[in-house]
Amino acid sequence: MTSLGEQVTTETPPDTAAAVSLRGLRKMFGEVAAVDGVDLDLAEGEFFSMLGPSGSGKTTVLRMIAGFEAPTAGRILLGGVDVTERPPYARDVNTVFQDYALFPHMSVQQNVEYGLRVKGVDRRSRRTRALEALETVRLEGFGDRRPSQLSGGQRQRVALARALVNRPKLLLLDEPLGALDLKLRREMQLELKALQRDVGITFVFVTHDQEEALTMSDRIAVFNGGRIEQLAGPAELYEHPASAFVAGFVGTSNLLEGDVASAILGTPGLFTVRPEKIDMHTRTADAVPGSCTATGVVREVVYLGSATQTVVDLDAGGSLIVLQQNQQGSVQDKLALRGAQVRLSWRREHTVEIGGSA
Amino acid sequence: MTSLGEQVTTETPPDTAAAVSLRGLRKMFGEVAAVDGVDLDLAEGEFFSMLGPSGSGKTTVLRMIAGFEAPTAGRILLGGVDVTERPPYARDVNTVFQDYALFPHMSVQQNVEYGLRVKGVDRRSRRTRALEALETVRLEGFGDRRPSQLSGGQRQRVALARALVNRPKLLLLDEPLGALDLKLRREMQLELKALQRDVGITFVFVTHDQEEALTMSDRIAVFNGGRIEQLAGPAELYEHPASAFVAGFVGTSNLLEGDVASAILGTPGLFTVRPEKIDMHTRTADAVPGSCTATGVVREVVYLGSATQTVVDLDAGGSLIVLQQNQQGSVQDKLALRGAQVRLSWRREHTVEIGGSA
Amino acid sequence: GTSGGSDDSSSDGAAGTSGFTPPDLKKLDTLGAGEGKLSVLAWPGYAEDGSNDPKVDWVSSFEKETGCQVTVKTFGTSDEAVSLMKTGQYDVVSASGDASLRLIAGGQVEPVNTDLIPNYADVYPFLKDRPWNSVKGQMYGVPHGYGANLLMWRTDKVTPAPTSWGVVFDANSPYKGAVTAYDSPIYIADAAMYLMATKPDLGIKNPYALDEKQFTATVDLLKQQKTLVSEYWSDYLKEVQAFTSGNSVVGTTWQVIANVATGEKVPVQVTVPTEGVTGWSDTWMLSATSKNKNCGYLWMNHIVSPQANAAVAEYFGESPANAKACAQTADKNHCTTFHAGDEAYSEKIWYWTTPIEQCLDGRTDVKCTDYSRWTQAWTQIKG
Amino acid sequence: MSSLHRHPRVRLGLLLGPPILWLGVAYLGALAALFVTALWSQNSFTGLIEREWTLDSFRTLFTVDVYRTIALRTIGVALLVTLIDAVVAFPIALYMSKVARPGLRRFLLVAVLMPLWASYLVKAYAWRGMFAEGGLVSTMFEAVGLQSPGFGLAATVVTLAYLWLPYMILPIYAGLERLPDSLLEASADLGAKTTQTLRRVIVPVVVPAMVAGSIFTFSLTLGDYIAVRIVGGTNQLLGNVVYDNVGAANNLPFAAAVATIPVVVMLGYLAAVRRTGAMESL
Amino acid sequence: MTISGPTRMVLRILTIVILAFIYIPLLLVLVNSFNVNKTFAWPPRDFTLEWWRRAAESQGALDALWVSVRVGLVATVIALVLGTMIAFALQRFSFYGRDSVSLLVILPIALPGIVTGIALNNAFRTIFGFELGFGTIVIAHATFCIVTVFNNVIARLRRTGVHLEQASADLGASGFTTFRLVTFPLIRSALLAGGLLAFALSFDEIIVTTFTAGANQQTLPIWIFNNLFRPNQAPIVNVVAAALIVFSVIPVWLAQKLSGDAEPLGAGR
Ligand SMILES: Nc1ncnc2c1ncn2[C@@H]1O[C@H](COP(=O)(O)OP(=O)(O)OP(=O)(O)O)[C@@H](O)[C@H]1O
Ligand SMILES: Nc1ncnc2c1ncn2[C@@H]1O[C@H](COP(=O)(O)OP(=O)(O)OP(=O)(O)O)[C@@H](O)[C@H]1O
Ligand SMILES: [Mg+2]
Ligand SMILES: [Mg+2]
Repeated sequence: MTSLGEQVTTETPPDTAAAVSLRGLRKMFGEVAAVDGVDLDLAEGEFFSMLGPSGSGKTTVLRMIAGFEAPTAGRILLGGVDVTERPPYARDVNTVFQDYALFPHMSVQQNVEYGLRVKGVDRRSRRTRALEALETVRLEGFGDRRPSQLSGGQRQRVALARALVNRPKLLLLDEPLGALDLKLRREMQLELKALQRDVGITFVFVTHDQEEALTMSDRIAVFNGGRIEQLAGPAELYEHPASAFVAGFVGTSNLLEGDVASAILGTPGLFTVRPEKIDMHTRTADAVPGSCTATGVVREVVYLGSATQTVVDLDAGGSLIVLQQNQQGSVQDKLALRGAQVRLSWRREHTVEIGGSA
Repeated sequence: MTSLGEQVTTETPPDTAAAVSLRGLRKMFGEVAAVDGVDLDLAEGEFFSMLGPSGSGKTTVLRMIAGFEAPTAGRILLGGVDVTERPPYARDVNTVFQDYALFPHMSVQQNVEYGLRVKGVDRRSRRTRALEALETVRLEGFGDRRPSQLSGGQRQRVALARALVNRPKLLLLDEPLGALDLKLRREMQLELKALQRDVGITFVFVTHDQEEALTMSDRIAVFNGGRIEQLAGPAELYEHPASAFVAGFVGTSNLLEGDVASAILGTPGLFTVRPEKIDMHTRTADAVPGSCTATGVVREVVYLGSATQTVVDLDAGGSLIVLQQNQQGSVQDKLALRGAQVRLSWRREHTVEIGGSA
Repeated sequence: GTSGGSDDSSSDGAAGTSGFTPPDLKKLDTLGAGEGKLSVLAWPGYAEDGSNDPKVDWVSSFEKETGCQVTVKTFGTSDEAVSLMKTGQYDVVSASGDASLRLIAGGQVEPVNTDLIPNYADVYPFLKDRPWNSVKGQMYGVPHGYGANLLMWRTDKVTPAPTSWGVVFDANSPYKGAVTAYDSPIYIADAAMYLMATKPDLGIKNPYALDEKQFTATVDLLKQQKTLVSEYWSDYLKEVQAFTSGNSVVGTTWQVIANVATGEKVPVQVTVPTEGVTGWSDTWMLSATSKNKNCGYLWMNHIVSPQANAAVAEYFGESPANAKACAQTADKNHCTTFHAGDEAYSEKIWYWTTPIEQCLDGRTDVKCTDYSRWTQAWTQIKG
Repeated sequence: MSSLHRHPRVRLGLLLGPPILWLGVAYLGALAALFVTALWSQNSFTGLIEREWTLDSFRTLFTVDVYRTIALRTIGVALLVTLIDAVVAFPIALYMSKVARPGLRRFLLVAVLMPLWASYLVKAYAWRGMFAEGGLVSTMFEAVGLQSPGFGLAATVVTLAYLWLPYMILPIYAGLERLPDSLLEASADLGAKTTQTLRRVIVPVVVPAMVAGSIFTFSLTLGDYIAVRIVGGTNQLLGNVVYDNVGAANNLPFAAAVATIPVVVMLGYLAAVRRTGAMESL
Repeated sequence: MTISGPTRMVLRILTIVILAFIYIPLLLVLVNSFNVNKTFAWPPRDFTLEWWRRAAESQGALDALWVSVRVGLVATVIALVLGTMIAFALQRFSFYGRDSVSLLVILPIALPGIVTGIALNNAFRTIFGFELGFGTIVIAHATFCIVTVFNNVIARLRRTGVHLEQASADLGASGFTTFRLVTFPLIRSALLAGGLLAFALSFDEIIVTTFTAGANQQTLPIWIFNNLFRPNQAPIVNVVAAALIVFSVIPVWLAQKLSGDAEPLGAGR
């Protein structure tokens, strides 16, 4: 994982080396601003994710980079060259579409060869390269099948091979795993990540699944209403959300604000504590010094398999969610806690003021 | 949560009270046995899930209960009455379809009223009941819209209201949340669960998402190849999988078998340890007495936000995944562990022999 | 006696079209060599080149003899012929009496120099210089065949044998619902002819010259007749089928239809009723704008030659115009069956003529109803 | 091509230009020219058109009762034909799309399309044979002790309905094909018996398809003048009036005036149909 | 599955009845082609092969068939080109007047044939000064055939969407290459279905043809029309029609096969 350092870095890489640069990108659909001023620089070889709710403009940014949509304002640079006016086929970029967009009338082999074919690569070498690409995605021997004869995960890999065979500088992926079931999605996440590391191509990955973004990315841009709300590495994003929106969209948010914050933390303001940071004790236990503490009643206990999630209604008002790994103790004991009086505590440094730099 | 007790109960409820009983149910499509001998009894008011990979026969069982498909062999009893030969409209069962199957030419209100209308309920009271049902799913004021004017989550709720308004004894739901994005799916899971508790109808819920099944269900049947592989409450299923298949399908499976098992546990056989049960120490730390222990090297560290997942290659061969809640310590420290020599330990009782009764 | 209208109009041929002066067109003086091609506009069955039935062919021999390559376009009604001729694409046309005058008046056809047509000499004299093929004594074409619109009935269903058109016009006709009539505005003349005999006080002298009052009475008769009619016919297949099945048992017909029906063992008979009959007499005419006039003259000569004229007459089912044709027919009885050359029979026929504003019967004090009035009236009659 | 990429308007122009020239200029132009002649008059003897503006043709059209009668009769026949076709096409389309297995479905599709290749005239004459005395229809009627309808409007309606039937079956079939099976299951699941499902789910969903088919059946009937001559007995339709005036009387101005009736009816029908969304499912 | 057993039975019976309704007249035509009666009176007195023999010799019928086939083919090709262009314009662009264009496409089929016929006849002769002939029939037929192609292609385009074309552009294919390698193969079966219907429409058209055909071109329907008025020719018409019915199975089946996949002909409409 060569990019480990970047996970905690928020500065953008220097302009000169940028694989992609977006400058003041805007896109209007009629009166609606789908993308409302986006500036972005991606480093070579970076795994970059765009995360955000439906309609926040992620796909539109991607389509502008690929050239399917012309920006209303702003410029797009690939490797320092302005490509804003170029058609899709004149950009060294490839896309993996959410629905895969495999050509149904061609075999897997022909699909993968397509990009080379239209570029006039001779039959011999395009055959070799296509076979290589299919090997990379572990689909040797599937070349003669039709896309309709493949499972979802296999189709996804063909789409990937079809893009990779062109050895683009940049690969755009629009929710490539959205249509897969959970188990298959987890597997494909690992595969994709490994593949990116191997081939060293810059990935721009669109998703609305925060876990996916966290586990796979070097950096993540959280989109909201056509703008980037926060741009950071996964840990930074999770531990220090820049806004209530980010706190809520990335992970489970436990917000403390106004009077509740005053009562518990001593200062009014907007704070968040992640559920896994909180310890839960019986009411009578002593408060740990240097910790924040709050009392309440257990409203709900949900068994998640590897962990248990407890919702506690605070005496000071509001509620907090507590996540406890199921390492010890029986399920029954945990479920029996419902209605119990409890004391919650967490380290002061885990109270993060939203918008603050912690 | 009135059904709490059942979460840990594996005995089937007595036959007499059974909301649904399946007896030796089989369905052949040509040469293929889609459902291959299923016996099942569901209690009144139970939230029952069917979990399994694609093609394992879940939908087919559901369709036979609803009456869309005639069984090749076996009987179906609803509330003790044999309905095997009855057409769908003569069964007191309603279905929420995966694609919702809302009538495109009717308004939301008309969709919801449909069941009452065909039963000849008068205009007045069907109006009232439809409004109630829409209220239950929090869609007041949407009655005049067309299905095409709703978002995915809203459509799903209309489909639910359309089924609930008939007050069926039994509600069948075929992957109702499959098409929704993660955030919305989590919200809908909570809503569905709360709703089921309120109305007290027996739910049969099909999913291929194990987390969804674990958090929502009273009992879960894991399907594989047209048969039920295990039938149990969530905790039982997770903690004591009956087969390697179940262990792998429900949660992350850490399997120890053959020589590796002999080396670490002292006996050959097939065992599993859930990742969250494992403690990770430096190599030099003392072995805890009464624990199982194994040494190895960290191959991979993945940051998941609330937890960190570590893959350790064991010296004895094979590998184990360790899940650690991110309560303490910095992300950097954890990521820095890659390549480190570690000692893993877990309580002996958390080593579960597969197929054993723990 | 002879329902002598024809005499009147023949003697008053010029008077009948008084006030109508045709465009001043020159006829050909001398015949040159054929131009090599000829475009023919004809009734179906008048110009067969063997393409429909290899045995039916009198065009190929013409092509061989003269080197004029023939293309044939057929038309379904006289009015279609008139509109097609206006396109100027055709060199010669087989025009019935209800088309010919319009073609002459419109300048679509030119006078014909009959001296250049040797076979013209053999044409029955009573077909020459008639009001539908000549103006002021100048022939505009070559007469080629004629026939009558007879009364036909099913002998097994209609007794006694009718002798009057009354069976198809009388409101009390016992054959109500099984009467058939010809589907064309020109059929108004049949009704007028019937009124001429049965209602003399209307003063109809020529069924093609009806003033307003006479016309109204005729149209009323036809409207009343409609309640008797099972269907109007315009093609011969429909008519034979209707008589075969019995949907129609009595009505107007052509001799050829009667022949076909008899051939199919349908018990039918035809007659010329006491009131007389209408009929057609067709004339081959030459387009004024033709570029192939020599071939046109050659065609007109060929088509009234005994062999060709006999072939046409037999195939189409009418009387030939050439007296020598009767010797050439395959069926030796053909000319007898069709009363060919029988001048008395011919004189009983009121040949189709286009009704115009200037009354054809010579009256000048009233205006007569013209053909467009007849067309609109026909639509109203059928309702 | 590269410059075209940034100029969708140019591409649109290139795509739309030729067809618009063809349809918009040539076809619409021809129609416009025709209706201009309706405002001219014609010399009844020579048949030449006199280019003087006059409303005579329309005056005749509106003042003479018979034209109204014929127009109403024609519209009535067209509606009946459309109705019969919709009623007949529906069950077979339903069977093809929702009951028949794929192999049988293909076979039926071919079977339904095949009559399109048999000549119109020949089929019309075949019906003439069946409606004639002693024909199949009258034999059947007499067998049950009824008077055969013989030639007339009934025969015309049946014959035209027969001739245009494939044009109704195809869109309905396509419409049903698009109707997901799950909707039928949902209906049964909610307690609807088959007839209720038919009435409340299938019929409403196929109505736009029926309307699309009706554009064919309705307009083809409005313009027909041949079938009615073959089996219609003494009846005539608007098409006959137009044909008689242009073909027989050679009176183009009046024919054009009469032709405005079906055109106005059809445009009105299309305007009404637009709202049903049938244009989409044509 | 949800259509109940009795309903299926009713539907099956109705389908059989409707098929009988469709095929009895055609069967009658077939039988009549052997009927000795020259006006095919029913019931047949006797049977003969005479009409088939005469039809085989009928050069006119063959010529007319050939004219019809040529007209149908050329008109279909024009309709394919123009219909596809309009379908693309309407499906891939949004512009002012889109609705009017779609109305314009169906107008020639929606307006009664006799109106289209006399309008074109009038325009050809008086406005354009064309001589009526092969070309004018083709123009007229293509005009009302456009709609069938248009319907099929636009339905297909609606279903396939633009993603595949974008994928192609993304992989470096220019507009024309994309059309050749991706778009055309995808709409091919829709073109086939639309083209077949267009051809059938043209092949049996008589009303518009009557007004737009010149002296020297007889399409088969016109030939049939004319021959119904000739003594001794009417039975041959039955033969021609019967032969058409029998031989039309070939192109229809062939097209079904060629259109490949599960997409049945006409379903695109
Ligand atoms: N072609 C278009 N015409 C009009 N509006 C559009 C178009 N494409 C996108 N939009 C609008 O622009 C906004 C951004 O859309 P976009 O597809 O980029 O969102 P997204 O973040 O990709 O959402 P999702 O997660 O649902 O894919 C939305 O409000 C959408 O409705
Ligand atoms: N109508 C049918 N005809 C033939 N085979 C069928 C049919 N329906 C289902 N099958 C087969 O039966 C098996 C079980 O299918 P089923 O739809 O019940 O699976 P499932 O568990 O619901 O899968 P998924 O999660 O993909 O929905 C599969 O192998 C499937 O291919
Ligand atoms: Mg998107
Ligand atoms: Mg399923």
